[in-house]
Amino acid sequence: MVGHLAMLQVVLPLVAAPLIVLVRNARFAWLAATVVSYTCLAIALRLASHVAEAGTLSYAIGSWAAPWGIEYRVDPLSAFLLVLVSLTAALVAPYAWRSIAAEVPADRQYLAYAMYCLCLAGLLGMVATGDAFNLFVFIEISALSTYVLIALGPRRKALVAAYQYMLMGTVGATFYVIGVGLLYLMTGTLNLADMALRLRDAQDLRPVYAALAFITVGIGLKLALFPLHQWLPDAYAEAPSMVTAFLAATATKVSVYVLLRFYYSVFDPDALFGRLPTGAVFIGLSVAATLVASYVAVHERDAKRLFAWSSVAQIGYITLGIGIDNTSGLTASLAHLLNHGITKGAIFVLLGGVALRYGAGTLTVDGLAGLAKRMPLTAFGLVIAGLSLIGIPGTAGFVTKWMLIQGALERGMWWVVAAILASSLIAAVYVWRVVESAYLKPAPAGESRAEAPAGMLAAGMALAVLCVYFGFDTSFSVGGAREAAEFLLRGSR
Amino acid sequence: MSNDLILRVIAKLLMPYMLVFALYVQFHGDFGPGGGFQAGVIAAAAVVFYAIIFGLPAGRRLVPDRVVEAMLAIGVLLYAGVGLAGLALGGNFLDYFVLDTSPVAGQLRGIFWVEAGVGLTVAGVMLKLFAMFAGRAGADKGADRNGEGG
Amino acid sequence: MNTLAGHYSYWIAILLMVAGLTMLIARRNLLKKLIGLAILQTSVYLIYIAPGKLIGGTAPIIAPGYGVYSNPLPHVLILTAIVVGVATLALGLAIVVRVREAYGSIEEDEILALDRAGE
Amino acid sequence: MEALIINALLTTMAVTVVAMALQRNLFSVVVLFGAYSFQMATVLVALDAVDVAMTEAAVGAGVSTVLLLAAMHLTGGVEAKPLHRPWLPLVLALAVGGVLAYGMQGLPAFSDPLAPIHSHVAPRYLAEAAAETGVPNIVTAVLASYRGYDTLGETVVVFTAGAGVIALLRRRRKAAKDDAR
Repeated sequence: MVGHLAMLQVVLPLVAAPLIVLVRNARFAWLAATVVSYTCLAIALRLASHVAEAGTLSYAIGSWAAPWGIEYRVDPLSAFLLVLVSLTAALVAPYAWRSIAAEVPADRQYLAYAMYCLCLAGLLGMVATGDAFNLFVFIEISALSTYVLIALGPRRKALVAAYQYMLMGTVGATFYVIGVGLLYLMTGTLNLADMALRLRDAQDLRPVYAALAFITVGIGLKLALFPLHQWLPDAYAEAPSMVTAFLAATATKVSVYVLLRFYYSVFDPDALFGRLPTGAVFIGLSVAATLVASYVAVHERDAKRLFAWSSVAQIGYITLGIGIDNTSGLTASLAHLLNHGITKGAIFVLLGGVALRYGAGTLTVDGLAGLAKRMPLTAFGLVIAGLSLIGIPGTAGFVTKWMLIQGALERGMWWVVAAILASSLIAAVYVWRVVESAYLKPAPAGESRAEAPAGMLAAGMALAVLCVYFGFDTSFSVGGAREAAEFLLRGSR
Repeated sequence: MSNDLILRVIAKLLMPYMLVFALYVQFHGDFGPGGGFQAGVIAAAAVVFYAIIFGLPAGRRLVPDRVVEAMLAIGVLLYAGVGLAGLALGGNFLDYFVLDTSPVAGQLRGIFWVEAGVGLTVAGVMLKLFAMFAGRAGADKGADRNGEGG
Repeated sequence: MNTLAGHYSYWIAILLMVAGLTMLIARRNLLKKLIGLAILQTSVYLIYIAPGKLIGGTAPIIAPGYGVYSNPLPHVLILTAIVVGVATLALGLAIVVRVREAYGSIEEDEILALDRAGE
Repeated sequence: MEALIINALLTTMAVTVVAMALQRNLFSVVVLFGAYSFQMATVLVALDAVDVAMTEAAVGAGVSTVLLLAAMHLTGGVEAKPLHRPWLPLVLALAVGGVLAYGMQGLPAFSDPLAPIHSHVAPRYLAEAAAETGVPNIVTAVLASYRGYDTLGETVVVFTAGAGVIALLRRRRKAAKDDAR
C-alpha cells in the first residue's frame, strides 16, 4: 500500500499540470499547486517514517519485475531528499500567489503554476526512481519546466539567462545519457541496483571509467560544480522571486543526490575513491568554489546575484563533504542539503517580499538602504539567514561547517579546515554588506511603505526560524543525514 | 500562396489521405513501425499543410486554439488516467493486467489507450508549435522592444 | 571487415559529438548553437543503437520464419531521446525568437554588449 | 555486406556534419540539418531500428526543420560573422571525444551476439513479450507496457515543451485581438 504512495508522490503533480492548463484559470492553478505541494509533503513524511522502520521500499511500475520493468526504490537517502523537496514546495507554493501575480503577465500566470507543478514532479521523480533512463526523462521534465520558469522573469535578461541555462543543462543531460549508455552497453540493464551488481564483475574497466567521467561532468553541470557553474548566477538573479526561492533550495540538491546515488550505489566506491583521485578532485574544486565564488559575491551589486554566487560557494561545501569521503564528511554534505536549502530559501523569499513592495529594480545592495526601518521583520529575517550562511554557532549553517571540520580533521586535512574558515570570513563580508546597507544606511526619502504582505513574510520568517531551529535541534537534519550516509557507506563498502 | 487554385485543389484532395494514414500509423503500431508519436506528427502535418495552403486564420478555424490546448492536456491526462485506472482496479500504477478479464486483453487495451493519449498530446503540441511560430510572424510589426511582446 | 565495422559507428558517433560541441561553443549565433546542440544529441542515437544490431537479424517485430532480431531496448530509449531532443529544440527556438524581439539581434556578443550598456 | 552499407551511410552523414559545421549561411545550415536527419533515419533503417527511423524522419527531420525555418524567418538570420578562434572549443570537444574513444575501446565488437545487451534483459522481451502483451512489435510492447512509465514521462516532456512555448510566444490579449481569432 505504501508503494502506491511513492507513486502518487510523483503522479499527483504530474497530473496537476495538464489539469491547470485545461482549466486556464490562475486562481485554480495556484490552489492546485498548493494542495499538491501539501499532499506531497504529507506523502513524503509518511514514506520517510515507513522507510525508517521497514527499510528500502521497492515498487514495480506496471507490475513488471525490476530489470524488465521500471522500479521505484525509496531508501533512507531518497526519503530524506523527498522530504526536503516537498518541505520547500509546501513553504514556497502557498505564498507564491502575490509574487507571481506581480512579476508574471496575467494571461500567463496559470502556465507558471503548471510549470511549477511539472518542476516539482520532475524533481520528485528524479529522487524516487531506481532506473537510470527514467532518471534522464525526469531530469528533462524538471529542466524544461525550469527553463520556462526562468524565461518568465520580469526583465529581458531573463531570456538570455534561460537560454544559457538551457544550453548548459541540455549538454549536461546529454553527457549523462552517454554515461548511462556506456554502462548499459557493459551490463545490459538499466536498473541501478541490477547495474551495480553486474558492474562488479566487469573485466574491462575502461568504459566504466569513461561512463564515470561523463556522468560526473554531466551531473556536475546540473549541480553547478565549480568550473561548470556559469549559468547559475544569471538564472537565479533573473527568475521570478518565488522561482528562485524554490530552485535555490531544491534543483541543485537533487542533482547532488543523483551524483551520490551513482557514486555509492552504482560505481564501486573502493575503485572510485581508492584508485581514482576522485576525492582529491572534489576537494580541490570545492575549496576553489567556496573561495572564488565568495570573493565574487563580495563585489556583486545586485542582491539576488550576490546570493546566487553565495549558492555556488555553499554547493562547494556540499561537494567538499563528498570529497572528504568519511561518515562525518558525507553526513555534513547531506545535512547541508537541508541547511542550505532552508537558508537560501529564506533569503530569496524575503527578497521576493522586498521586490514586491519596491519593485525588482531596487534589489541592489544600495537599493536595500534603510530596509530595517521600512521592513523591520524582513530585515531581521535576512540577518538570521545571513548568520546561517556564515555559519555562526546556533544556526543551521554552523552545524554543517562544524561537521565538515570534524570530517577534515579525521582525515588530517588541515588546509581544508583553513579554507572553510577563510571562506566563512569572506561570506561574513558579503553578508555584512547587505546588513550594513539595511540597518546603517538612511532610507531614501518618501519610502514609507509597510512590511511585505503577511503571507510572504510568514513564509520567509518560517524558513528563518527553521534556520535557527535546525541549529539547535539537529535530530532530523543530522540524524536523517547520518542514517542516510551510513546506509550509503554500508550499502556499498 | 493561398489564392493558387492548383494548390488549393490538391490540398483538398490530399488532406483525407494524410489523416487516414495518420490513423493507420496510430493503430498499426502494434504490428509494424508506428505508434503515438509518429501518428501525432503526421496528423499535425496534415492540418499544418492545410493551414499553409489556406492561411493561418483558416487553419485556426479548422482546429481552434482552445481545442488544440485541450488536446495537449487531455492526452497526458488520458495516459495518466490509464495508469490510475490500473491502480484503482487493484494493480500497481500503469498495470494493464487488471484492465480487462484476461491479462493479454488487458495489455492490448492498456497499450491502445496509452498510445492514443500519446498521439493526442503530440498532435496537439505540434499544432500549437506551428500556430505559435506562424502567428508570431505578424508580431514583428506589433512587438514592442522591452520584452513585453509576449 | 568485422573489426573495422566493429567500432566504425562509434568513430562516427564521436565525430558527431565533436562537431556538435564545437558548433555549440564556437558559434556566436544563438540559432547555430541550437543546431549544434541537436547534432550533439543525435550522436547518442548511434552509441545506443549501433551495438543493438545483429548482422543477419531483422527488425524486432516477431514474425514466423525469423529467429534473429536486433535488440528492442535501445530503440525504445532512443525514441524517447529523439522526442526529448525536439522538445528542447522547440523551447530553445521560442526563447531565441523572444530574445530577437527583446534585443533586436541573436548574436551573442551584441546581446552581451546591450546588456552591459543597459545596466 | 550489411556492415558495408551501414558504413557507407555513416560516411555520408559524417560529410554532411562537417559541411554543416563549416557553413556560415544560416539557411544552408538548416537545409543541411534536414538532409542530415533524413540520412540518420536511413542509417537507422539499415540498423533494423524501423520504429526509431520513422520517428526520426517524422519528428526529427520533419518538425525540427519546419521549426528551424520558422524561427529563422522570424529572426531574419543570415549569419555574416566568420568563425573566429575555434581552437579552444575544438580542443575541448576533442578532449570529450577522446574520453569517449578511450571508453569505447573496452566495449564489445559490432553485432557480437554474446555482448551483455543481448544476453541480459533483451532476451526476455524477444522471447515472451509477444505472448505476454499480444503485440508482435516488441518495440511498441516495451515502449507502452514494460517501460510505459518512461513513455508517460516522455509525453509529459512534450506537453511541457508545448505549454512552455505557449507561455513564451502567446501574444498579449490586446495585441491578439487584431489578428483574426
